[in-house]
Amino acid sequence: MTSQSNRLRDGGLIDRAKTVRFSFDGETLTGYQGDTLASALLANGKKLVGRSFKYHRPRGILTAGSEEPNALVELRTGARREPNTRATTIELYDGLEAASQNRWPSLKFDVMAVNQLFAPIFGAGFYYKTFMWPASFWEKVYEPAIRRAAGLGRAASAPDPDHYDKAHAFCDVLVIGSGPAGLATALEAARAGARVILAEEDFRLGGRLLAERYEIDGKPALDWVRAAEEELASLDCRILRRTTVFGVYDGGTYAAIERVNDHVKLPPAHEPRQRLWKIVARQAVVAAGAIERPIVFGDNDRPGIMLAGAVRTYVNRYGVTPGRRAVVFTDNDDAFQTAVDLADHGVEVVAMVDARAMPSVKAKEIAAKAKAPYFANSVVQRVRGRQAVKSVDIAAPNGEVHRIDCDLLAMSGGWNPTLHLTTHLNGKPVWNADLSALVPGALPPGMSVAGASAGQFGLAACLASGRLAGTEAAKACGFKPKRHKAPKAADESTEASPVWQVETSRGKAFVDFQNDVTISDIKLAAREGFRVPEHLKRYTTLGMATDQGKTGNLNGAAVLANVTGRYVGAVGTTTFRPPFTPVAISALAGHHRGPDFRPARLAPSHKWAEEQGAVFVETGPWLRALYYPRAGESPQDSVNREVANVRTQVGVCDVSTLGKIEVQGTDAGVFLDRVYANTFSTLPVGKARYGLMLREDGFVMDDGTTARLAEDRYFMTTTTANAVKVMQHLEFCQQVLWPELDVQLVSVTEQWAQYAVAGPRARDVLQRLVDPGHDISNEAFPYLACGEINVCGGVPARLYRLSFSGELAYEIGVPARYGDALIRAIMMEGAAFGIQPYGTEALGVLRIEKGHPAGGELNGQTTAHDLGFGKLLSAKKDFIGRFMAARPVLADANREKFVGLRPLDREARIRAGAHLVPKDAEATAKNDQGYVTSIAYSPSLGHWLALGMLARGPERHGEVVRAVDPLRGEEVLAEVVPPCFVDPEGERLRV
Amino acid sequence: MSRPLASVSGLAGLTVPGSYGAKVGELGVTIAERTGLGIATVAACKGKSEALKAAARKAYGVELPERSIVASGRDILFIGTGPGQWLAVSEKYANEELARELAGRLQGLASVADQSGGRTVIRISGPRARDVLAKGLPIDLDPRVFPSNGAATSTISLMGVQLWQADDTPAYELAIFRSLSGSFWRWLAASAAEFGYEVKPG
Amino acid sequence: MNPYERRIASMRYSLASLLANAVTGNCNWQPVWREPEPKPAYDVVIVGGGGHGLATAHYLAKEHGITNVAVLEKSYLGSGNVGRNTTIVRSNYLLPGNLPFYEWSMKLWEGLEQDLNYNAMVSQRGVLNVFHSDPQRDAYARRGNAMRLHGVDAELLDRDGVRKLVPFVDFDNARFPVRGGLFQARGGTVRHDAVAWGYARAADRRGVDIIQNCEVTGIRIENGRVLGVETAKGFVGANKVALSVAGSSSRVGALAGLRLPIESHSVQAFVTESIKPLIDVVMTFGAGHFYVSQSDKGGLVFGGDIEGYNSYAQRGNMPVIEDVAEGGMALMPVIGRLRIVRSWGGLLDMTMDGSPIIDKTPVEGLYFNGGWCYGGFKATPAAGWCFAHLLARDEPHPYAAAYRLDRFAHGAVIDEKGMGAQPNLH
Amino acid sequence: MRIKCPYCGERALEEFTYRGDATVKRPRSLESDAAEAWTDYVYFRHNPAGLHREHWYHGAGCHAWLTVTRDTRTHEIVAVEFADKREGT
Repeated sequence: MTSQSNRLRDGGLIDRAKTVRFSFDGETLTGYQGDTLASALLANGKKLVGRSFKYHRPRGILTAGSEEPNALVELRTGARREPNTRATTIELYDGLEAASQNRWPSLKFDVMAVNQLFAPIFGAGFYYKTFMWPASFWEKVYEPAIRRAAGLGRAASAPDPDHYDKAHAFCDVLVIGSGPAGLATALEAARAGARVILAEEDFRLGGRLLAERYEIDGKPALDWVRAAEEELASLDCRILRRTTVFGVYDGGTYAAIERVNDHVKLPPAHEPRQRLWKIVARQAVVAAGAIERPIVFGDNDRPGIMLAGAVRTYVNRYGVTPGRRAVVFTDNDDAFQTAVDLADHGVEVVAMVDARAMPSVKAKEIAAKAKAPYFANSVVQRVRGRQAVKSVDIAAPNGEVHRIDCDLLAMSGGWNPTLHLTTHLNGKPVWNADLSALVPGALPPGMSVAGASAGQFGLAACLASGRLAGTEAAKACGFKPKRHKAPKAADESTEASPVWQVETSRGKAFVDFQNDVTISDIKLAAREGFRVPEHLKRYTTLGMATDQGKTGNLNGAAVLANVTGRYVGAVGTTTFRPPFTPVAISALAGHHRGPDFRPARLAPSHKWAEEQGAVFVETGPWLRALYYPRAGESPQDSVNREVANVRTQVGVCDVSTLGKIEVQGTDAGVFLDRVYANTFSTLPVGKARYGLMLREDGFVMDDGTTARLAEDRYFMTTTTANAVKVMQHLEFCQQVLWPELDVQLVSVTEQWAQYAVAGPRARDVLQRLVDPGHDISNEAFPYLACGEINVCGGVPARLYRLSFSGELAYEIGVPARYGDALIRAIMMEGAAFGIQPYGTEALGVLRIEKGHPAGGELNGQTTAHDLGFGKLLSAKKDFIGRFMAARPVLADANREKFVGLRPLDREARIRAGAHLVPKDAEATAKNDQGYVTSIAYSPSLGHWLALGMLARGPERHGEVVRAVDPLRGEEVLAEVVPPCFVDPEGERLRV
Repeated sequence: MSRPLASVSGLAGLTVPGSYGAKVGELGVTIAERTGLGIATVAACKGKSEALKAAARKAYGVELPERSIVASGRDILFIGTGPGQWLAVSEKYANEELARELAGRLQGLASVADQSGGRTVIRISGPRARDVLAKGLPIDLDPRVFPSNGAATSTISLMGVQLWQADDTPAYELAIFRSLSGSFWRWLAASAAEFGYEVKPG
Repeated sequence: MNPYERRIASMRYSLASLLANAVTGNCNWQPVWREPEPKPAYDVVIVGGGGHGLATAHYLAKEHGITNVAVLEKSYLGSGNVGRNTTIVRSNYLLPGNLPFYEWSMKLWEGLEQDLNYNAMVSQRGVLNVFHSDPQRDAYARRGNAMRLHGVDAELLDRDGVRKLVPFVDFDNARFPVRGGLFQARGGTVRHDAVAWGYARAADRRGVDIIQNCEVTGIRIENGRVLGVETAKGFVGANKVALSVAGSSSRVGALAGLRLPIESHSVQAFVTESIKPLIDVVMTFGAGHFYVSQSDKGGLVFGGDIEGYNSYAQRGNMPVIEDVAEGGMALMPVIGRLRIVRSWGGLLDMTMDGSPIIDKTPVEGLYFNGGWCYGGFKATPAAGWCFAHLLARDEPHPYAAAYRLDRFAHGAVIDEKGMGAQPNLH
Repeated sequence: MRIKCPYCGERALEEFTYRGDATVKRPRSLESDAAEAWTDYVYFRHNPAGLHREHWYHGAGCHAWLTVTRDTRTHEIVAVEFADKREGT
């Protein structure tokens, strides 16, 4: 085990009493509670952490935050493996396992690093220019090789075993970021009485204050942070730590991920791993800080080269030094603080390189304080050392080159405000020449920006802008903030004059580290005409890596500007889009996966059917019994038996899933006349009628039966599939088209458990269930009668004499709470008559034998004429779809129309989805005359039969056509017949 | 003739009394099914709103609400569910009785439909009740926004729900489609587990 | 052509040219396209420098010898949907109005790179649509058989067949278990940006002027005949004006007084971090809205339903994002811990029947190509081909003969999904 | 997006279903000369980039059909009203 050789003797916000064991590439190491994986690796002297995407260059740790492009690891193992996880954001926990990725056989020796040698060929967009011959080689040879080489980590090996949940939150003011600006904002808003949510990406509040040695009110800034945290806890402020607001959406909706249990080995029982917050905020203040820019120079990607601010974070927050001999390379004053902080911790600062032509006074002062040699108007031209920095060549203005040994190079090219969230609703950042950075432009409604995100880089400025933002946000929510004492702090010097890139540098100069985009790539792209940032990005992949260009985009724009003779602001950058940092798919799905992907609606008889061993099928949102197999039966046996039993004795089927709508009111009849193609106002009370509903474009929408229970009260049924759609349509008609009608609609789908009791003995069964006094004889209760009755000793019920099967049949409804008991009662009373339950498969066979159109035929592409329902189209009234149904193409006699199909060979089986061609014609598109919609084996007839749509079908009864099914290599000759195979006269349902 | 039919809850077999989920500190929420309630929808007839309100005032001493709140009448709660529409809930007029009662009193003024068999009503109460509901309900239940007689029709985890606040403990009652009882229960159990929950007999 | 132009035109891409340039420090590569100023007038002005507009220009020049053509692009070329889609190409359509067209597109994809001398990475990795029920299987069988009758490849797979292609799919624990799939082996993906660039380069080499940052602000019409377009760079005369601006068809069409059977809708797409090869085909989920493939770079590229409301905002909201993630997790829970790095939005012309329009307009000399719904990218080559044909010959190409504007009046709609005149349901 | 339902208050997008342009009017005539009006009603839309009056259905809430005026470029909603003027509203 390596000791923590680079851990400083003291300091840092880590708990040195709590040692944490972890492993990296199989090696066991230790760190402390409060470390990140990155700080712990640095503490252990581990500089080489990963390999880059294209050239497999050795890479270390560049940053100390979520913008990290290089230090990506595979965290955890097996089903919990998380590829491409940024070491800089992983909180160290006991037992953590991490592995480097995109290398073989080892991190230190990676064969694919040979790619670097071919860099002149592998320039930007090289693949667009080759790999074209022979054409088939792309899929077979080139692409697989490219794919294997590309990609970074590996996906998990099994389904994600963790639990995720979602939560909604509402607040007056959402504060994003808990640095000085964010805390000041939250304090002011909460003090004013606003409901505040403070979201912080880190596991500690404080932001940049955690990494610096600032003072507020004359005391260490962290004292102020602690006090602020305590005060906020006493106010109406919900603090969400480990929570990244990653997206801004319309209406003041903000999406955030809370990493509830990513800092432990396994989430505790009952707890989610992560939680997706959907926050609705009246006001939001983005106080997300700023991201430091690297400088673009030769081999600027070597492990040991780090952003200057990140070095301070490791030194001050984690008590770790990333090196022992440090060089600072900067174009601004801020980075010199790194030299001071290092020097104060006993780290030797061997050079301070200031790229500015006009160095500031401040810089010189600091250099003197840090006792470091100061190189004014100089640049780092070259870095030596492959897997770690060994020395740098510093080019002075007089042309002299100083080679200085070092193991750490802290660089800073200035800071970019973290303004990503301000652009998610299409806001465009604007160039600020004073800051040499993009700052937020037009903001979404309700959003403001504070602190470094707004380009306020000094501490005092951050605090002031936070206070203002908090006050203004509270005011916007109607609160009246009082004045509070302002915290006192100094503004450190942030003077900067960006150099962007070192012109004289040698070696590859990286702009986008992760995707290996260099200055040469950008130059090549520009030479080839890709001069718009979007083109540049798409051609070179600049900014397309996991960090989405957080450290590289603006540098890329600067290089492009340089090449094309423009200034950076004129070039601009590509659009930032959600998410701000990568978000796990599991977290966005939450509860809705596996069996909970969608809720399942269970019919009232479900439990009973389970007890009978029913096999269930997903029917839209419902689970329905498909068939009820008996021991030793095949599914087909079971269905055959169920069908035969209905035809010869009696069966029962749960039809509760049909949509059921009560249509009430004095105009209910008129209303139905307008929504149905046929007429309902003339339907007598106590009768039901088949109804056909069209869409306004004239095609069939849905069908069902509607019963008139009273003068002003109808009971409509819809197909299971269309129940919701029909209700919505009816309410549109009621509220928007004909608000003058007195009609009330209410869905009662859930209220009624409804069973079809069908077969010659159906009446015998029902007779034993209905209460005395109800005459259900054929005379008193004929086909299509309906009525409100009582069953089983006073249970209110509705009885409808309807038949989908073509047999003597009833549908009986009771309040759903009695549904379970009623199916049991029906089975018990029906036992004497041979009753058996039948499922949706038998239901389908029965209806196909009778030629009733259903889902396969009501496919949204058929018209009433197509289905043989032309007679139903009333000519006496307007109704939805009437006019458009009369258009020439819809009424064309040559259209495909509804037919039955009977195989000539009685053993043959027609397949649903087969197409119909004339008997002797070739099976080609030209001869395609229709298709098979539904098929069934008819136990009643002893052979397969089918329904289909055939051009001019009804004129062709008796003709033989071919049902071709090239997909399954089958062809069946079939006779075209009317679409009703059993009891075409309908005698059996009227007995 | 058959034996009388037994009423079976949509949650049958699921609501087993006991304590579940995390055991940390105080109990998060208490969950109980409410059975035997009369539930009916009431929709005003065209042009009869005022007459209907007068009739409700007379019959039940209640001002039918014109927004989504609960109004307590004599033995019946009227919950505003939409313009001219209410959900009526009653213990006294149990099950199908309520619709009969209302249809009788409001004849010609409102359309009444029995829903007592088709809804499962669950009471969720306790200190973490809002936190549990927040995992599914896209509505702010904070007392500053949501009145103590507040009600809402919305969705939880892709399932329709009618919710009203029952008291300030706080306790909320939720009516869901009976067919979705099982799926709703799976969501509720998963969401409440983090806080610890107790299932009480209905 | 001046010498500079000739040098560009002679630049052929090959391994040899790549090596030769590598040796000379890659300093001799020439711009992929010129940046000309508009001429006063052209035979044809194409409005819209997206995939379709550039393909139209290419085929006008190559197939019909019409090279006095300008493509006017409001922003940078390829800035519309050609650079914002999920890169899927396929011809697994159902209806006779669509099938020959999309199959022709597939054939053009298959020869695209050799035609353009540009590697757009046409990758025929296969497109798999899984189904979850018998009715869904029957609908796919109807579709697959229609494809076969049109000479298009299609296979109906059972569960085991699906398992062989995508073993990581959730077969055991799903709310809607996978029961099989319809597979088109010739379908796949194409590097979307490269399509725009390849067509632009090819059209440019034949003399077409591609003019970026040149928004069309007006369409000049006299006596019912188009005369040209007003642009950010002045008036440009034209014998024929071709609108190819799907996503903004209504907006641009309105400049000529057109009212269209089209709504603009936003659709979101997503990409994850790069990972080692996981998914080798393009796959769609049949019980929700989710389609996915893995890019050559290693990211899973996926998308779902449109947002559902008229929008020109090119972005979306949380409900669709959650819906898409739920679909992904339901289909293949092994991707749960992968992270989305970017989401973006595109604008779709959603027509009233879900199928496109390539037709003349009531204005003489004004031609329209739009209404592509979800199908615009995969249609790029054929749309360019057929639109060029219409422009050159003034009669519809047989493959696009059904894409008429008057089909709505007559009822000859091409409604693959049977959803009727409700754009957000197609 | 959040829509302020006149009955339920401000609610999340997922509670609503979109239908489309609310300015089209269903023709009354069934005569053949109304063909163009019907085609226009069923199929043709202005589809403006800017303010759009459109129908939304609060299906997961009060079941009211709403007329929403919304900017299709920014999704900003400037007005919401009941699609009908029923009493009690």
